[in-house]
Amino acid sequence: MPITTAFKTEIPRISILDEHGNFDEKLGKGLIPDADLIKLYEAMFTCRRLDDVAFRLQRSGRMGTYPQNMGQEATSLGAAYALDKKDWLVTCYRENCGLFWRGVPMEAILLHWMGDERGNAMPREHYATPIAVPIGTQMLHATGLAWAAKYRGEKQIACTFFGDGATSEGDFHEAANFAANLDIPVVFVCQNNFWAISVPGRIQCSAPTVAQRGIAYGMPCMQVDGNDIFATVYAMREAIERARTEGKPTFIEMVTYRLADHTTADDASRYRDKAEVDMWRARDPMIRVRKHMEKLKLWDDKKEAALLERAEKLIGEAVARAENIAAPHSADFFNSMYLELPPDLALQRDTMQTHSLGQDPSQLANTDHLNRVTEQAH
Amino acid sequence: MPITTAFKTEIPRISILDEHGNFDEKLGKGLIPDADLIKLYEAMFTCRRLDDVAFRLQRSGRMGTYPQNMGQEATSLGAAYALDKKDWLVTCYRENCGLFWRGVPMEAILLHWMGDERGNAMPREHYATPIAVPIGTQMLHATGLAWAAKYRGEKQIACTFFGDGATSEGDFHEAANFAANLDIPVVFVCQNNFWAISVPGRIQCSAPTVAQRGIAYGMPCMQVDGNDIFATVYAMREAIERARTEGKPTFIEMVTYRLADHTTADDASRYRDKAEVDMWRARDPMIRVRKHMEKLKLWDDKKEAALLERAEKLIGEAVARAENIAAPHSADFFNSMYLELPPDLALQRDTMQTHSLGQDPSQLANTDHLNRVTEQAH
Amino acid sequence: MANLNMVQAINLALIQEMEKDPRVLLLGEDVGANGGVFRVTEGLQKRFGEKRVVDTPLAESGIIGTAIGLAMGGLRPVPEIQFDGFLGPAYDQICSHAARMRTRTRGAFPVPLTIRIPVGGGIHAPELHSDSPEAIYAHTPGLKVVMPSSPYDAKGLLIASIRDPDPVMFFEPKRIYRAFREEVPEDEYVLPIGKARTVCEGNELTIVSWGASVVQCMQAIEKSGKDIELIDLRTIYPFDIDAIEESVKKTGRCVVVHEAPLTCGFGAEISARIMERCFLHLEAPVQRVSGFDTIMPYYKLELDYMPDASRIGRAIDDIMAY
Amino acid sequence: MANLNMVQAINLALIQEMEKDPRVLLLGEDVGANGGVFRVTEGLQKRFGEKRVVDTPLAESGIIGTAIGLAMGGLRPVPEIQFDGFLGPAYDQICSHAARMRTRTRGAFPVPLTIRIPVGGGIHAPELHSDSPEAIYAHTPGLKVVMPSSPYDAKGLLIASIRDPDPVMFFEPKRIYRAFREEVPEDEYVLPIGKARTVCEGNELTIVSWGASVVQCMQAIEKSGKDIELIDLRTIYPFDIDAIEESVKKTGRCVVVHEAPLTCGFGAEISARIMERCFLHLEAPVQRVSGFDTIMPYYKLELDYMPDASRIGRAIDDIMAY
Ligand SMILES: Cc1ncc(C[n+]2csc(CCOP(=O)(O)OP(=O)(O)O)c2C)c(N)n1
Ligand SMILES: Cc1ncc(C[n+]2csc(CCOP(=O)(O)OP(=O)(O)O)c2C)c(N)n1
Ligand SMILES: [Mg+2]
Ligand SMILES: [Mg+2]
Repeated sequence: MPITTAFKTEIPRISILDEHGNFDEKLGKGLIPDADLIKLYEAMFTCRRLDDVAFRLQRSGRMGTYPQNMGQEATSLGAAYALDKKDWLVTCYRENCGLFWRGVPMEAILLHWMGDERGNAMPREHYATPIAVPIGTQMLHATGLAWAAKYRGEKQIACTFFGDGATSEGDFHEAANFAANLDIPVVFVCQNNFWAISVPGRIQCSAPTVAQRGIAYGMPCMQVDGNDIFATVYAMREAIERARTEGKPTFIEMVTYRLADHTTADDASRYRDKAEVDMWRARDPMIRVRKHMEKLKLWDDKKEAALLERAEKLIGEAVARAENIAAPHSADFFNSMYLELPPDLALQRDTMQTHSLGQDPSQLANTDHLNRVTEQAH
Repeated sequence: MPITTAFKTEIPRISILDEHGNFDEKLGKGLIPDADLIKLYEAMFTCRRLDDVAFRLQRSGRMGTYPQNMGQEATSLGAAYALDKKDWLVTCYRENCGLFWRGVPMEAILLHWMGDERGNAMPREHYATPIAVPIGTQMLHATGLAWAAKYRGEKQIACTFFGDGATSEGDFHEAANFAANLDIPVVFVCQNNFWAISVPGRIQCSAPTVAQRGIAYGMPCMQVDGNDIFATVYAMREAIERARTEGKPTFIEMVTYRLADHTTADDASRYRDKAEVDMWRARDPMIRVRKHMEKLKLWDDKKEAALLERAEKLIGEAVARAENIAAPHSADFFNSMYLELPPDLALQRDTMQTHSLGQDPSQLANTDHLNRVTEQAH
Repeated sequence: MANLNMVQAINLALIQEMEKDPRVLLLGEDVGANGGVFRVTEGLQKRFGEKRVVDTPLAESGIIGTAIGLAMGGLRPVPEIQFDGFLGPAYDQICSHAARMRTRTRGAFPVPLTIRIPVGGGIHAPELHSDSPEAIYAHTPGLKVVMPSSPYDAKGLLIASIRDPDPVMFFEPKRIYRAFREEVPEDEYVLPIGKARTVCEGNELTIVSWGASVVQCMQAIEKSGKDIELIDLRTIYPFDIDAIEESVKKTGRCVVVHEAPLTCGFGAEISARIMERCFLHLEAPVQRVSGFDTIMPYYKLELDYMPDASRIGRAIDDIMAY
Repeated sequence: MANLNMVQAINLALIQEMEKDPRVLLLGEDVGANGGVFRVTEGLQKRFGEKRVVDTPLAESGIIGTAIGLAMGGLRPVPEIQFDGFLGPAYDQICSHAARMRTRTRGAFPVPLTIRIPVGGGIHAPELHSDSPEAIYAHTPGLKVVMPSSPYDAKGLLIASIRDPDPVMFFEPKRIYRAFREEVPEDEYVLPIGKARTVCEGNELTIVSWGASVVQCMQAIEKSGKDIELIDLRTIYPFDIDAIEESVKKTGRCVVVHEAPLTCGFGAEISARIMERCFLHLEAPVQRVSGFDTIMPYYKLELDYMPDASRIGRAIDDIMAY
């Protein structure tokens, strides 16, 4: 037998509640209790509002560039729902909904995009890392965080999110490879939204599925309808169980779509067809849940109207908190550099200058400089 | 059908002439004409001698650290034999045999390990890039070289070699991903020799095969007995054909073994079992070819003795050329920095100093400095 | 002559080099249909086709590594890295390979490569979109490092870079991409790499700067009312120490201004060289006005970080009073 | 007290910190059974187990990236990068993440990480095994950069680095790994990061150096017969400018010596600072004796590249004659 089979595999695709409202009872029954389903819908709805509001804040000059999450709510939400609250959630920037479920205050996200590091000062009790702007780098941190838990003998795992574009980065490969070979319990979730800014998915991965990226590491892989909250929860549960009991990673491709521009600085009409967007609008993860809940008599227009009110209030308050925070001080970006500031850096902070004349302590008797600086800064 | 199959694949394993002398006529017949087989054996034999001689040069202080190739000759040789002479051969440092077949003078390799860049001044007619010391970086260059050929509409392809350890580097991933998605004709060959210095293969890739790394990119993958020259040629032909006609990459895992220490600076007995090494000694790629040729009456002891003489002479001459090359001059490492040397760098070269006093042209009237430098250097 | 901003001038330079030399190709993230996130490559894919303007996977090391191969294969690739902060993943291919290939192969494999990167702060961008890493690459032997401060310079320096037989880091100060227009000749022209430009002449003080900071220096000079000579370095490596020397020997005083952090920024090299070459002519220690030795803060505070006319003005006052 | 070489001193420091603090773990290529290619971690896996001394995949970015996660998760990882030249692939994780995480999160996620790296030339190693990249990391805000020049210093500085709450680049000059032994206390001790050491006192000239070059400086001083003060920086960032200032104000002359290339090397920063702080005390321009602005050549020529006693001696003669 000179040509034998060295390796053989298959990847399953999970879909439970599809865009036409078909619900697979076998997999779906009991997966999400009704009360929870309502809460999940409410979370998606609230985050969609946040997205709108953030967009308008940017357009009116009250916030910098912002990446809309619209259409991708079910991915990170399914993960956050399935994870334990103490599992690390290591995200990119389209996972507002997962972070919201986790309890991260929404002003943290607003502050980040308002150009304020205080939005990243995540309280440790959320077990969430800040929004990651550089693509593909956070998966290694997730792997290290899960490794630290394993090292301590804790049952905590990590779940990390990234885009299809991110799977092209070498760091993605290294993170998956470390987790697989050193037995680190990480769930790798790729949000395949078919675009990386203007670059179409086939330039990131021309294989039939993104899910098969995980085969390279011998990881169990799944492809999931990422706009189906039931499917994302189902897949996550399987992966979490494996991570928790066997200490091993899983790779999940959640197929979804970015309904908005890449960010507020982008104009997607330059590079993608309206027809494609329209097709995906019909696959919106919220529509099908709402219909499903209506079918089950869990939801109606009145509830929706009440929810809208609650969401507006909640988002409004978050915006107010983000906008009313005290202005940062230039000393802030010095003081957080090291636990103990080197003297030279303290001098730069205190004088707000790098040129040496008048900066030297011996020449500091005249504090005119300092006063001038403080005035200018505020 | 809520759980469907998203993807399905198999990887073949190719073996034609196994370590017990079994020869698969169906695949092997006519694959390598007898006359060529003899030449291939002679190449392996000669390179094995080179390996021994290089080892002894290092031990006697006439050469720096050297990585022995012993046991891995059939991998790169099979590739070089199957490739067109104008296809780029982009290797790591255990491909002496492939480079030898390509016609690269062996003193180039010796010079490299003697700490002399002139060993890397590969004449372009060999379409070979220099020995690559940093792990995992050269596959991107191979991809670029093949891309350049494609850009020009030439039929030239590239074949790149790297170890199992190298597949852990992000650059490996990026190279394979570029080639797959941009349709660049590269044959990626991993020499899986089960070790990366002291680190065992399972820490680089815990998947059942290294071959499946290629599935991540949707590439056709093969696993090959890398100690079987017939199998390596067979697999290469298939990959080359695909590259040449479809412009697409292939991933080949050649399973082999490093019979020697990692380099002359290494002591493999610290981390691996003698039993493992002994098992692989019996799988030596040369033994089976010799036995096969003897069976076919193509080879005998007399021919082997004559070959030994020829090989010793050839290697001896290469060593002599490498050792008798004129000593390099410090000006060399300046002159090759840029096509045109910036004045400041020329000044550093001419004065062999970086401190400014006496270096300034205006102070150069007294050339004592220069004389002193030239004396010291030689 | 056309009245162009820097984005347009670079776009024009790319068009002209691509028309002239079929070996020139562009690659990078979003450089194709999207024309780059700053629209620098706008219209080029339509004009030259997908073969010559290539959207790549999102992988900076891959972009530079394959570009090295393209260059070794005889082409003239012009890769774009989308933002300064994303040079990081490409650092190894730039510094260990592009910069070393010629020396490594004793000239057998030169790497004529021009890496275009928008750099610097001041546009309210997110994290890692506002860095000034020129000193890192100036410290790396084997590279040339260029940074224009005007549309005219950008065109002439970019053409020179693309034609250069060695790898060039071409830093584009994004803050002044569209800040002003100036007359840019329609014909191709080349500004020599390694030559500084005297922006204005003066006798009391020399200011040396590059990139977007040149604009801040001009503001500071205007406000100061002093007789100041401003040298725009144009290329960071090789740098025009002769021009600086000549000026400082005349003025006896020098301030260097850059956005990058102080410690081991390129201002340190200039300061050291001035001492070495003009020691007996100096009337005051060379002063550096630069970014602080901190991470560039998120945008709420970015203007506190970057040298501005008032901070430069203080240094001018202090050094003149010395 | 034991008479140890630098490899042994580092090994001892690692043992003591691992015994004292269960949060300390080692990771890297070949650090386990093999004890590292320089045997610095010899015996540690046997002693502390595979959990605390971990052989990783061959991926430098992966090593540092996961180590960042380990540190964010409350541990004290001590990753090893096998050689200076292989820092390249880890550059982004070091400079864009390890260095920035504390600032990025306003203190919520500090990264107490000590990266050990053998650096420098002189051991006849292959390409990319002989570089001196300290200036790159000194220019990167958020890191500390340490380089010992003796077994005693290595132990005390490594312990300080591991206990430091911020990321430290711990450069080990491989040329003097086994070059000499000295008395090293068996008990743990800490040498403060940021403080230089006066190797010998003198009144005519100050030499500032660090790492293996300190040894070359001592040879040059001996040969010169002059009254020279030698300052070993010990830490490149933060650096002990006060010690340098005090010395140069006394001697009026200074030579800085390092192996890294001249342009924008850390010598430039020291030279610039000395001018800024000691302008009126200087009797000659600060001189730099360093590697050239070329790629470190393959080993046949490496000794031509590195500053040696004779090259330092020439600078001493020249500056004394000024
Ligand atoms: C290392 C790096 N390179 C480039 C960028 C610029 N950039 C920001 S988002 C983006 C596309 C990301 O695509 P994907 O990973 O698919 O995520 P998506 O935006 O689709 O959610 C790019 C190229 C970056 N932020 N980081
Ligand atoms: C980027 C990089 N990291 C580390 C090293 C040190 N190193 C040299 S060879 C080697 C192991 C390589 O293993 P593998 O790729 O399997 O090739 P093999 O030596 O087995 O042929 C290592 C870690 C290096 N040369 N380059
Ligand atoms: Mg995407
Ligand atoms: Mg190997």
